[in-house]
Amino acid sequence: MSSYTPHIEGTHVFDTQMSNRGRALNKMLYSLKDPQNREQFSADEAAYCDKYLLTDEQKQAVLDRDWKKMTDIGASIFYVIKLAAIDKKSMQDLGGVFTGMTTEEFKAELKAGGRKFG
Amino acid sequence: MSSYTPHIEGTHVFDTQMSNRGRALNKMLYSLKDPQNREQFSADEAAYCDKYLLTDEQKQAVLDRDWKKMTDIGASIFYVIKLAAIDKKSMQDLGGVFTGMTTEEFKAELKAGGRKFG
Amino acid sequence: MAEIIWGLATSHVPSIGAAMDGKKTEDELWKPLFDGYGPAREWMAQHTPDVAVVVYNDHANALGLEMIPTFSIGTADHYDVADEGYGPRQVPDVVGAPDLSEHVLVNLVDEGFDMTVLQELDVDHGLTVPLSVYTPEPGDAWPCKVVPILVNVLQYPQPTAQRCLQLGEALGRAIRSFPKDIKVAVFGTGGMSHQLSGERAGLINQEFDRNFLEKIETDPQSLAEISRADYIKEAGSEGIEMIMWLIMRGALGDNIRRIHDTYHVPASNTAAALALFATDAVAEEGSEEAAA
Amino acid sequence: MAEIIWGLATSHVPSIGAAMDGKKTEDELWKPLFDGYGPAREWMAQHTPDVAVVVYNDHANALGLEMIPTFSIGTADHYDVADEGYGPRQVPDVVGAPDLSEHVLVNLVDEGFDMTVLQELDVDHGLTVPLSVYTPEPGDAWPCKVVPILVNVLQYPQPTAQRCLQLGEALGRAIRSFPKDIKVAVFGTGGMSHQLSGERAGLINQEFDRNFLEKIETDPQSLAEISRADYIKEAGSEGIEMIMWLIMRGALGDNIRRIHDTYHVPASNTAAALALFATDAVAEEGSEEAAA
Ligand SMILES: [Fe+3]
Ligand SMILES: [Fe+3]
Repeated sequence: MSSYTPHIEGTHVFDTQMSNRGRALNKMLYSLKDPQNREQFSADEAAYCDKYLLTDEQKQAVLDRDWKKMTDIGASIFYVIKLAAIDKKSMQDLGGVFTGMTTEEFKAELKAGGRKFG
Repeated sequence: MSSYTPHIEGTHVFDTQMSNRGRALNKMLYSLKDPQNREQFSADEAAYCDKYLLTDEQKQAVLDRDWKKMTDIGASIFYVIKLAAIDKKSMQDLGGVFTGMTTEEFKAELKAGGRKFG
Repeated sequence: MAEIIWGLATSHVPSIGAAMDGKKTEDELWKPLFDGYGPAREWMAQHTPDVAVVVYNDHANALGLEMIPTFSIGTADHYDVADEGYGPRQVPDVVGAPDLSEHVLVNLVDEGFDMTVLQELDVDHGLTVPLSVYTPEPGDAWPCKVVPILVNVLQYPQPTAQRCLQLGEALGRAIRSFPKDIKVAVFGTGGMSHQLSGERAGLINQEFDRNFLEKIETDPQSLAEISRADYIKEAGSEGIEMIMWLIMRGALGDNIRRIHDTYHVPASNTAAALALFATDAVAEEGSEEAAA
Repeated sequence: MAEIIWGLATSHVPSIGAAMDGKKTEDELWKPLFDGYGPAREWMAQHTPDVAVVVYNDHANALGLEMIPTFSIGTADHYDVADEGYGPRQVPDVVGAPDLSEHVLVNLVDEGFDMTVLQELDVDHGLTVPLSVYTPEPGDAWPCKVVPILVNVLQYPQPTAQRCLQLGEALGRAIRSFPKDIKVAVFGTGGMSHQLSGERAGLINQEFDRNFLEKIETDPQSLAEISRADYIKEAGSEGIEMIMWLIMRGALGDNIRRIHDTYHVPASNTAAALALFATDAVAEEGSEEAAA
């Protein structure tokens, strides 16, 4: 019996299908580890997305900083973080977005011992 | 018992040590799979070698087309072939060089059933 | 469920592709080799797979030396033909089978094979020449989809021959558990004896090759027990490619029969061979199963 | 022969490094965590290894998604510190131990582990934060050489926990057979429970973590039997990193003793822990061996 990607409510499980789907987007985000690329991106985000052949949906999610959308359409969270870094957003800021809380609310839940499920 | 790289007379066994040693050289040779790089290389071979940070020994072997030397100092034969392609040299031309024969002599030995050892 | 219908062992020397691309297959030097392919090609044309799993190695066309995986598998839906220094071969791009790739990947990792996943891959002569051996005139498209499986044969330590045979056995189990009714062929490529550089360049060991060609059918375990050092010593530094045939062989299972083989020296600097095996999923011609 | 003297399990959250780099270790939020490191750091400072084998994962800083190896090993003599988007951490570059890397590589491949060889590698927080946990003030150079071993924990299918434990056992055998009298420490990094994206972001499962922290010493086999799906479900999509602790644990052997541990919530979005184990190569303080 093989163990295909498990489906767990409220959890992204990044697999080869997601990776294929998010290919151009992840490649663009990965490129932001290079400081020159970060400058180029910031100078003209749309043109930079076009250079990496992003689909319209991928590009719009980037321009809108729609963090949830990006992870829904195949961006790996570790790639998304590179864009958050440019915006000086913390992991707690993103956590707030993903869970529909303010950053402060999200931080408070972590400080209180983290969020519990199941 | 581990099986470290075997030493077999008259044979290169390309391993991680050779790979480390030939790193810049192999990287330069690998780049020649790109047609634009092939043009750049042909336009100024020495400058191209410098761009890839080749050691003096590596660079000299490339400029001299010292095929044997290249394979002795860490170039993988599959990387060397990319340079031979630029020179329109065949695998039999290189075989002649490695064995101290003319290309025709080397081809004749292959046609006669190949070279026998041991 | 999917079934494996045949396995093809074949050399993948670039010059075999070049001879076909340059219409030299009738030349004195090449004719014996291509004549030898004939009966296998005819049989395969009667037994066409939906997907070919092609076990091969890259030759510095897609993978640099920064990162050398022992075993890798392509999961893409499309593979471009690599430019190997002369511009890409004028053959169709390769269409992937990502669903089978994923199924095989998950099963192999579950069984403890530490695969590297390639989401992008330009395929070189190691893959396209065997496809041409199968289908010399593909027209606009190859007749089947492809799952590429790549093996490190370039940098020591290569996987052991035993590990290759084991990977093949697991690959066979994985393919056969794929829940779609498709027919799969498995290609084992590379070899036979050859050495490209060093003073032993031009080495051909017909005795070793002939034994390998026989035992790959009848006693693959004996070939799996040959050490890497002995492959290199007997078959040449590049002849060790033959370990990839063992992956194909492992996938076919115990009950196979030889449809055809051929052996030829030289193709470029190497001894070249082809060996075609049908599995028990294919009825023997004239047998009751065939009539059924 | 080489010996393994201790194993350190530790989270590798970037913010732990950032807290040290930014001199915030006395801040209310961070003090409990760093206070918890104290006793382990003191003990390790008394028992210094020549080489650290650091098991970690890259976080999109060295490996793109084009090529995802299950297990890889660095064989270089030098590893630069990666720029993770803010410029590289201001810590020393990492000096490799290519002789031990090669020895381990050959032994692992001989045993049927299908390693990917990394000749070049920029190391990210996954490796440098654990080095900082060991040595907060390295000055101009880290106190030991490093062999990096990388694990795919980012893309499904990750290796099974069982396979990780087996790799660790083979790694232990490989290190101990290295024919030089050196002392080696093994780092297992990552964890504990956390999930970065999705509606379950912020997940912490203290019960799962506490059990893991205990069993990693006393019953690693029970942790090896947990499925990937259960790691993700119980410990979060990024909590599955904990499988890397099992590689360290496997390398230590059967006779170990716990020197110290600490558990803290939260470090950034994760539960963080440290657990330090001495092997039987290190005499117990006050024991006869120690006096000898
Ligand atoms: Fe080949
Ligand atoms: Fe991590």
